[in-house]
Amino acid sequence: MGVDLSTAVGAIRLNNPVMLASGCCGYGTDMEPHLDLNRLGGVCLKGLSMAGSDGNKPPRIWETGGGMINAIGLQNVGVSRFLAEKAPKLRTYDTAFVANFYGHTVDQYVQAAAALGEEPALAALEMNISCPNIQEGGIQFGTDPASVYKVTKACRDATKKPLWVKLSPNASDVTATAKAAQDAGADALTCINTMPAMAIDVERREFRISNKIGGLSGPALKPIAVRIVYQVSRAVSIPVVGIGGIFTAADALEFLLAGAKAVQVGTALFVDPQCPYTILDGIEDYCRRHGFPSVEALVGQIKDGAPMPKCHE
Amino acid sequence: MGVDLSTAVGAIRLNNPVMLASGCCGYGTDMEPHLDLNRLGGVCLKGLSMAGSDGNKPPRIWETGGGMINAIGLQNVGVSRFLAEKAPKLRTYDTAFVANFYGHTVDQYVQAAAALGEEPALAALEMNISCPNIQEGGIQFGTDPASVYKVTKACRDATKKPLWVKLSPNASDVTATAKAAQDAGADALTCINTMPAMAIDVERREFRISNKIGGLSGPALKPIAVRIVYQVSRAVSIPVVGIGGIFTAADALEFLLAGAKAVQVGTALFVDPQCPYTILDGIEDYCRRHGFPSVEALVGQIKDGAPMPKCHE
Amino acid sequence: MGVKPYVVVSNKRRGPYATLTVRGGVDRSEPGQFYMLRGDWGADPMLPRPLSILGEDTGAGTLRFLLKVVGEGTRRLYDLEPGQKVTGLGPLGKPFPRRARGEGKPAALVGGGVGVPPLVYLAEAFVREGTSFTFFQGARSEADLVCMEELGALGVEPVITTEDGSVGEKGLVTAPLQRALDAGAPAAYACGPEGMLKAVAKMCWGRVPSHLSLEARMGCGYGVCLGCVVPVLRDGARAYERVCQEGPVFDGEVVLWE
Amino acid sequence: MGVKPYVVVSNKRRGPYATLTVRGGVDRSEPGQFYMLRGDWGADPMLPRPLSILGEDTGAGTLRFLLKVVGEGTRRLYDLEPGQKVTGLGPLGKPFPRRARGEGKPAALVGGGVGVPPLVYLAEAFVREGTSFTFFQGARSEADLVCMEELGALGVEPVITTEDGSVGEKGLVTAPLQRALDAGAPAAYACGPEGMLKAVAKMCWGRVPSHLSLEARMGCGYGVCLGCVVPVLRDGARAYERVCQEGPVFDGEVVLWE
Ligand SMILES: Cc1cc2nc3c(=O)[nH]c(=O)nc-3n(C[C@H](O)[C@H](O)[C@H](O)COP(=O)(O)OP(=O)(O)OC[C@H]3O[C@@H](n4cnc5c(N)ncnc54)[C@H](O)[C@@H]3O)c2cc1C
Ligand SMILES: Cc1cc2nc3c(=O)[nH]c(=O)nc-3n(C[C@H](O)[C@H](O)[C@H](O)COP(=O)(O)OP(=O)(O)OC[C@H]3O[C@@H](n4cnc5c(N)ncnc54)[C@H](O)[C@@H]3O)c2cc1C
Ligand SMILES: Cc1cc2nc3c(=O)[nH]c(=O)nc-3n(C[C@H](O)[C@H](O)[C@H](O)COP(=O)(O)O)c2cc1C
Ligand SMILES: Cc1cc2nc3c(=O)[nH]c(=O)nc-3n(C[C@H](O)[C@H](O)[C@H](O)COP(=O)(O)O)c2cc1C
Ligand code: FES
Ligand code: FES
Repeated sequence: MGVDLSTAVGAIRLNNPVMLASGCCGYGTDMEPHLDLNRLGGVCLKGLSMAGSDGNKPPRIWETGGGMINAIGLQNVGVSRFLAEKAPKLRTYDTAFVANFYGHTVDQYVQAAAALGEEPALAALEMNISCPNIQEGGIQFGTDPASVYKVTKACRDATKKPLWVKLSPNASDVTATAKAAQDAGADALTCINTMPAMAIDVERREFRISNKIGGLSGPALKPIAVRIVYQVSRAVSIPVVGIGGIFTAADALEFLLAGAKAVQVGTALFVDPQCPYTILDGIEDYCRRHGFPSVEALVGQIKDGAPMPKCHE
Repeated sequence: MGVDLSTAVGAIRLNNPVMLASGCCGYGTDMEPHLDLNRLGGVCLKGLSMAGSDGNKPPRIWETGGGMINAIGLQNVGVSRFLAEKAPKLRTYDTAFVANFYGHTVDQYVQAAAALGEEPALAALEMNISCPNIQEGGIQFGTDPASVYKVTKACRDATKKPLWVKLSPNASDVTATAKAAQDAGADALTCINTMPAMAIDVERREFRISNKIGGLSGPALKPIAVRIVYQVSRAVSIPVVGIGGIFTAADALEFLLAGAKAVQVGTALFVDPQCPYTILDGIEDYCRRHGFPSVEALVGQIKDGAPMPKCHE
Repeated sequence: MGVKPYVVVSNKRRGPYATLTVRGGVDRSEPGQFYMLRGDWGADPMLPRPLSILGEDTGAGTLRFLLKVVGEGTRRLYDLEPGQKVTGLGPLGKPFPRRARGEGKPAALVGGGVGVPPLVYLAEAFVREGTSFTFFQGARSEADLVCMEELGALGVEPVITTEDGSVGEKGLVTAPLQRALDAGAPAAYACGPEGMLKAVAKMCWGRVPSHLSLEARMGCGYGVCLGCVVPVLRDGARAYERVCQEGPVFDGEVVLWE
Repeated sequence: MGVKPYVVVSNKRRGPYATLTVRGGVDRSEPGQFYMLRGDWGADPMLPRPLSILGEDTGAGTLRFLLKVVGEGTRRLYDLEPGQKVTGLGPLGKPFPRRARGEGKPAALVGGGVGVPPLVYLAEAFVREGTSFTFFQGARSEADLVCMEELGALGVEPVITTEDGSVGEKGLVTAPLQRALDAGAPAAYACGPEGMLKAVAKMCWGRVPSHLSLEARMGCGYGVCLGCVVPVLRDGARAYERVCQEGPVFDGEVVLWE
């Protein structure tokens, strides 16, 4: 029996549920020597800003138990250079490219959304709201529902492209930021971004990365991400894209069963650039073994039973 | 050169900085066959509530990449049985016993604090605020500064014992809940409790633990915990006790250098009940090698340099 | 007691099963007790895994286990080669009570799959102590029969049932057990799949004591995490008890199957 | 290209150093390139580690590396036994440019510690291509000299300096290098500790090209994570470039030492 691997994320239909995560595949074509992008459901490009960014001083990464910390500092060539030099190369592919973008003010977000929204090579835009709002004393947009609503609404009005909001796990109640993004007109929610983390070189008494704090990714993050995908997909009606520590098909299936319509693979690409193939094959095999005619048929199919208790200890 | 291992956490001075974490050492004496409690700086006992609790249905635990999820459901014998049957046994030891307690209403917290506050065997009380407030629709006390202030203040007024507040990592801004606890009169802050997490058995399409959501602990949590200890210890003036994924002396030193005055060991006890010995020896050796006359001399001694940037990606 | 270091002496694999022998400090144990075992693979998997003692030689300082691969932890143990290091915490848990009433008639030892090892260890003690017993081993098929060599060495002729009839009586182990109980077996000692244990408890209920060794996912193995509890009836009330501490052996009449 | 499977042929250890030989699919590489290597230990450590190619035999399908234990990842590679599996991604990065000007005078190859292997590989190419060169190896002490066998097999007599004078000239490798430059060496190829690379760049500055192989902590090794950048001067402006992509070999005149 043939399995229908395609899955709809709002208005766009992906060829399959396996995407590459932003910041882990450069500008897409950087993966070329290692991966055939046309075999993927989609590719989220490195986070872009209007002005571009040199990024943080090295060292920028450190491996931790079950994961890694990165503080790249969102190094990117800037929206206009991206549109001039990178985007044209993407037009010939048969996969969904999603431009990840950010700003430090609502205006910067809006300008980036408007400019990127004109690029035909892009299937959707993904807002990275895990960034400090320099007009609000540097607290991250993503941690407060009100500012999530504000910045999402502003971008929504600035572009017709499908708009995905990438949530931060670092919020007291992620379902609140999720609802704020939905109310502001987001087409989908990506769950989740990295968790703020720190590592110290005790012998040198120095931070492992120059930025002191970086984002935790990898298997260590997975159980947190699955929990958030489960909570958010039940709190909103727009599609959720799952991400965090996905290395294997079983990992991806946890997210799909929890309620994600697609998944993104990030850190795992550093260990094996071709793991998306194995993940996709494993998902197809699972559908066959469990009698699911399509990937969409298994989304959210965890046996749920009783309503979820509150105390988690 | 002899190293002074003692460290003061507010009014009480611990013989050394290595404590056992709540929920990972039963009621203290449960560790007896494996560990000499008098060699420890302190012991945080299993979380107690006025009514006691049967805990959650099994399965209650699942191992994840670099950590584990638990949803014990705070099973405990209740405050009065604890005072009658367990506490008397603790009076003969030369270590600091700390009673961890919780409630589902402010009253329940206050009653527990008042009752436990009378027990001479206890050096301090540790409030677990990672619990749903059933009067506030079940959102956790620990995620909202206002309710942290309220419940801490109420307990503060109910007992003269040193009062430690154990913060939840699941807050948009932990420094805000930390300050709220300090303002309400907390003597110290324990950072941190587990992170809400989930794991799914994809073949059975069932949750790995019956409670669906449990708390993530172990090495996976460490970089998040170190970051929070660093942020909180710079945001408040009361002492911070560090906890999260400490398995080795190097792990413990990360917390001490980040600003913790003492550390707690939890999950690591499941792998080696005697690891607190190795951790303590390693800390003493480190002080010697680096010329620190005492443990207190190295607290917060990370080379800090520039003020911390905000963007962590 | 703290974890003790061991060295793998041998690890005989048969299909998904392996008989693992390790050498190190061995504190005298009783049948039914277990160890928390871990290889010195780095941090993953993190937690040690509980394994029942199949046998021990305090003189030679060796411990034997029989394990089956069900996940990552058991796969790592299965892959251990002679000379590699493991750490163990034990012996842990409450052993089988061994005062079988009615010495005359043989007691029934009922095991299936990875539930067989503790019963082999118990059989060894019964042989030594002159307590008569019959050993029942149920399996899906011949390939799932375990510890046959060890039983042979003890001179024990197990009564075998297989679901596919590939060897011994076709069907479930409960059939010959029923006949044994009818013939007056004074007690049953069982370890294996939950379905089997349930059946044994039911058959013995109100007639003879049944001693069941239960399994549960474990965190610590020594009573402090409360991760391994099972519901039991204690003083007329439902309560959770720790498989690692109050168990793994429970009286079949107190276990609540939920 | 994707990761390829390899099997450990041999792993010769000397103190903290090990010469690791693996067999598998070998795509022709150039001196200065590297592989991202990982054993099949479970999830920890997670990331592969970058190792320079010491040598390769495309016919036999073997790759050679020289590694030093500095942390968990290199310790695991150090502990690998013949027959064990490893995975590798490579060859990666830009090689040493090999058009040394002024063929007459010998070029200077300057290596220290784990910076020596890529230069041994380069020396092999120069020998094959008839490019004349002098090989300089600096070490703290005799015990830290590496790849001496490999150099011997190439018929290369390295100029050796040790800080403690235990063998060769006492002092830093920069002293004999200075003499070579004064004698008209047309270019320097260097890999080793940052201090050494800095000195080499300084000495060559404005005189002859210096080709430096840099190190940085790596996430992916193939250009997508931006974790390995170093600051360089490009078109008159400061910019971050990827050691794994624009490097590891950089022109000594563009590297900004911050
Ligand atoms: C007291 C006791 C004695 C035991 N004796 C033996 C023995 O002698 N030989 C033997 O092979 N096994 C024995 N077990 C079972 C063994 O401990 C588990 O199979 C093992 O822990 C699974 O770990 P894993 O990493 O391979 O599987 P995991 O990856 O942890 O899990 C894989 C599957 O195994 C299940 N599982 C996990 N832990 C347990 C557990 N403790 N009990 C049952 N199922 C589990 C999980 O639910 C999951 O479905 C015993 C268990 C207990 C509690
Ligand atoms: C292009 C390139 C080629 C290399 N070639 C070799 C080689 O041929 N032989 C060899 O032994 N080593 C080589 N290295 C260095 C080697 O990759 C590191 O020593 C290794 O990654 C450290 O990993 P670890 O887990 O052992 O140490 P970790 O636990 O990761 O770190 C331990 C210490 O090593 C430092 N470290 C971590 N990664 C690197 C790194 N990439 N470079 C330098 N220091 C690092 C850390 O800062 C830390 O202080 C090379 C590095 C690069 C970038
Ligand atoms: C090196 C690195 C760079 C990243 N850059 C970005 C980025 O530019 N924008 C973004 O939204 N997320 C970024 N992320 C976060 C990932 O997209 C992803 O949300 C996170 O890593 C969790 O997924 P993973 O565990 O599969 O890596 C980055 C992650 C890593 C490891
Ligand atoms: C099995 C288990 C039970 C726990 N029970 C409690 C508890 O009763 N009260 C509490 O405040 N924290 C409890 N915790 C959290 C720990 O005290 C600690 O904050 C957390 O596990 C992180 O530390 P670790 O990584 O060293 O385990 C429990 C943790 C575990 C693993
Ligand atoms: S396994 Fe921890 S209490 Fe039983
Ligand atoms: S290591 Fe990832 S870009 Fe260089």
